[in-house]
Amino acid sequence: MIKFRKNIWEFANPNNFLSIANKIVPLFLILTIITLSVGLVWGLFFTPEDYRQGSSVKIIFIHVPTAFLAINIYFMMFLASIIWLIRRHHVSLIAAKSAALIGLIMTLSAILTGAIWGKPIWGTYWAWDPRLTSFAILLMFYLGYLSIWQAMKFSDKIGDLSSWLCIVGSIFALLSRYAVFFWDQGLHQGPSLSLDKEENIDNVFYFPLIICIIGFVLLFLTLLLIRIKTEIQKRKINILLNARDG
Amino acid sequence: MKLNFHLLKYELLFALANKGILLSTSFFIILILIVGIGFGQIGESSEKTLLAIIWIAISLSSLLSIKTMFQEDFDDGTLDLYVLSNTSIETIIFIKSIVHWITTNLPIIILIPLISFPLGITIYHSILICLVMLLSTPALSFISTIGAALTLGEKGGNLLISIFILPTFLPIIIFGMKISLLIANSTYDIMAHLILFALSLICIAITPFITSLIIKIHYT
Amino acid sequence: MLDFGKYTFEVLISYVGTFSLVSIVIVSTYFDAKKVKKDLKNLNIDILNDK
Amino acid sequence: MNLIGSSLSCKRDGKLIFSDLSFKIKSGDVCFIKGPNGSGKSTLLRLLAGFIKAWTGKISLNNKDITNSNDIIYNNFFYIGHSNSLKNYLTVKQQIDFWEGVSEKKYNLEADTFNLKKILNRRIYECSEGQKRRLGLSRLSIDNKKVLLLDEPTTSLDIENVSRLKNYLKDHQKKGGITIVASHEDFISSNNQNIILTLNPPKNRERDPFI
Repeated sequence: MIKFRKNIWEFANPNNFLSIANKIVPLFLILTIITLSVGLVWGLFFTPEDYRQGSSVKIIFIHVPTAFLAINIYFMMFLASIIWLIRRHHVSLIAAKSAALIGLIMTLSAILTGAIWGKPIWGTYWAWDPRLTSFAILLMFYLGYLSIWQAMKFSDKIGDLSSWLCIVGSIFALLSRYAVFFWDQGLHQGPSLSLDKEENIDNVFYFPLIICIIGFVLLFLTLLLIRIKTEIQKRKINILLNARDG
Repeated sequence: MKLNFHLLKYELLFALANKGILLSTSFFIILILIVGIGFGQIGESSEKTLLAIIWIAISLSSLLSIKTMFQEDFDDGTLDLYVLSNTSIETIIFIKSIVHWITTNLPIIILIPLISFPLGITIYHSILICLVMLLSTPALSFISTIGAALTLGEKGGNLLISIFILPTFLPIIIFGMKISLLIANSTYDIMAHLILFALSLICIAITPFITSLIIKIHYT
Repeated sequence: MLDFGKYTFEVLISYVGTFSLVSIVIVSTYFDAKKVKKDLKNLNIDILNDK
Repeated sequence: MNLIGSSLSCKRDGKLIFSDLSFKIKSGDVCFIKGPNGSGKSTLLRLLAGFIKAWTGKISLNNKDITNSNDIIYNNFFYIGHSNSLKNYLTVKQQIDFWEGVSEKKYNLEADTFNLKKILNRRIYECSEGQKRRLGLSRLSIDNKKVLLLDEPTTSLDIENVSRLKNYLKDHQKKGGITIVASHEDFISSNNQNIILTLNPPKNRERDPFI
């Protein structure tokens, strides 16, 4: 049983985090497999064709979740960096570090599926449309954040530097996005999901899409938990080695 | 104030001693020529491409001597002296960025009418483009100080600085290119001008504080 | 069975592409975790032996 | 004037370097910091100079906490580290002029404590290491602060110049200043007013959150 904890910051202790993560990773894994397979199978085989886009609309069930994650993982890294800078919780820094690679892959898949989808509908794989450009920008900032971890050895100082890089990157990614949108609204349709029900896509696509998004988020969380666990154990090994060798 | 002018004078002297002006202008000219010749071979040299090249070249050359900005002072201990002196680090960063702009971007901007005139942009329009650049490129120098601070004490940080900093130039490059293109076509968009200058001023106002926070990390 | 009309190829290639991209992370995560677990175990045994 | 540190400890890159360090230094004292390499001698000096913050404990000068007041540090403390803060392409004269501007004071060329008159027009890259150290130390007599923090001041100085430094420090002592030196050698002959601070690695290591 997971005991009820009074304070969310207790998760910030690496050992508390490890013990909880060990318990919930299998649960998350099972949930991920169930939701992803249900969502994707529903989306692939049990949805009708769109009257304009034909069967190519089935790409939405991976394009939207990956794009959603690509943006939100960067936002999560931004929050985690701020928490590390203010409250110095190691798990927060490690979470930001481990999320970056997953975010990069999600951005790449969103761009890939978008390009494949764009060819039959717009007649081109890539156009310098504002939304597409924003994703290219996001990709650059992911690469910048990953390269600081690649180039330098893990230490608290590099943690600070990378957190600042992430914060500065978020600000400029947002600014670039608005700069790109200033001139035109582009080919890409508006957001597929919003809280305002009027604008949403049809219900037939809506429910499997929601399940797919939940599935991808669960996939992200599972991977993130495992990566954080690995990273904490790496730190442990380093400390033990240092202690043994003096 | 006297202290700030003293620092400005000596920072200029340091920058001149490092031959920054010569390097950045030659880099700029070579880049323009290489890309120009390349475009000439495939038969595509319009004013559009020229403007794009100019903006890209100016942003690349403002990263050229950025690595030495704090690294040299950090290695020889002058930065310690600044930290203990009667000014704030923010002021020092401000002065350094201004000096960096004067030594790398200003000479290039003065060169631009000479380059763009023979390639089909009227002298009036190229002077207008120069004015836009004068007002917006200081932000590039200011932003690149963040990269210099991030890679302080890191060997081979030049490549890292380009990776971190070039994407952050995007808002200014996007607006700058579009505005220059509009000017070359004799149309003006006052709103875009205002946003570009606002962006530039915001960067100038905020980056010294961010950079000083990052530099302080290296002191813990 | 895997026939989605006009756009079968696009749909399949985007699914396969995404899965191969995602599997890069999954595989790297899995092997990283496995290696670190083994290292930690060995190290703990070493330290016990030293004592 | 007195400089008091109470139960100071300091962290570098997440590791505790020294802990529970307390000292009390009065006017006219010379304090030597001793300890093996990596025991935090330079860190302690940089802590006193206000570059870094103490993990625990506090430092006070004349019973005023200096931790967050740059004014007190700026008006009273002088710091020179391993490096001499020199720019290779300047002449000695320009370098002195630069420092005079930064600290808003003048170097007394008449007294010329560090014998720089002869090399004023030399470029710094032409100077020998000893001359560079002398030039670096000349900041001492530009700044004229009360508390001197010297990190290995005698590196690459010859006997004659070490004695010059000694004389300067003795004068400083007579005027009632405080000197804190991190050095391997006792170059000031021991007398009653010397304090020796020994830095020891912390005994009970702090529990790492990862273990």
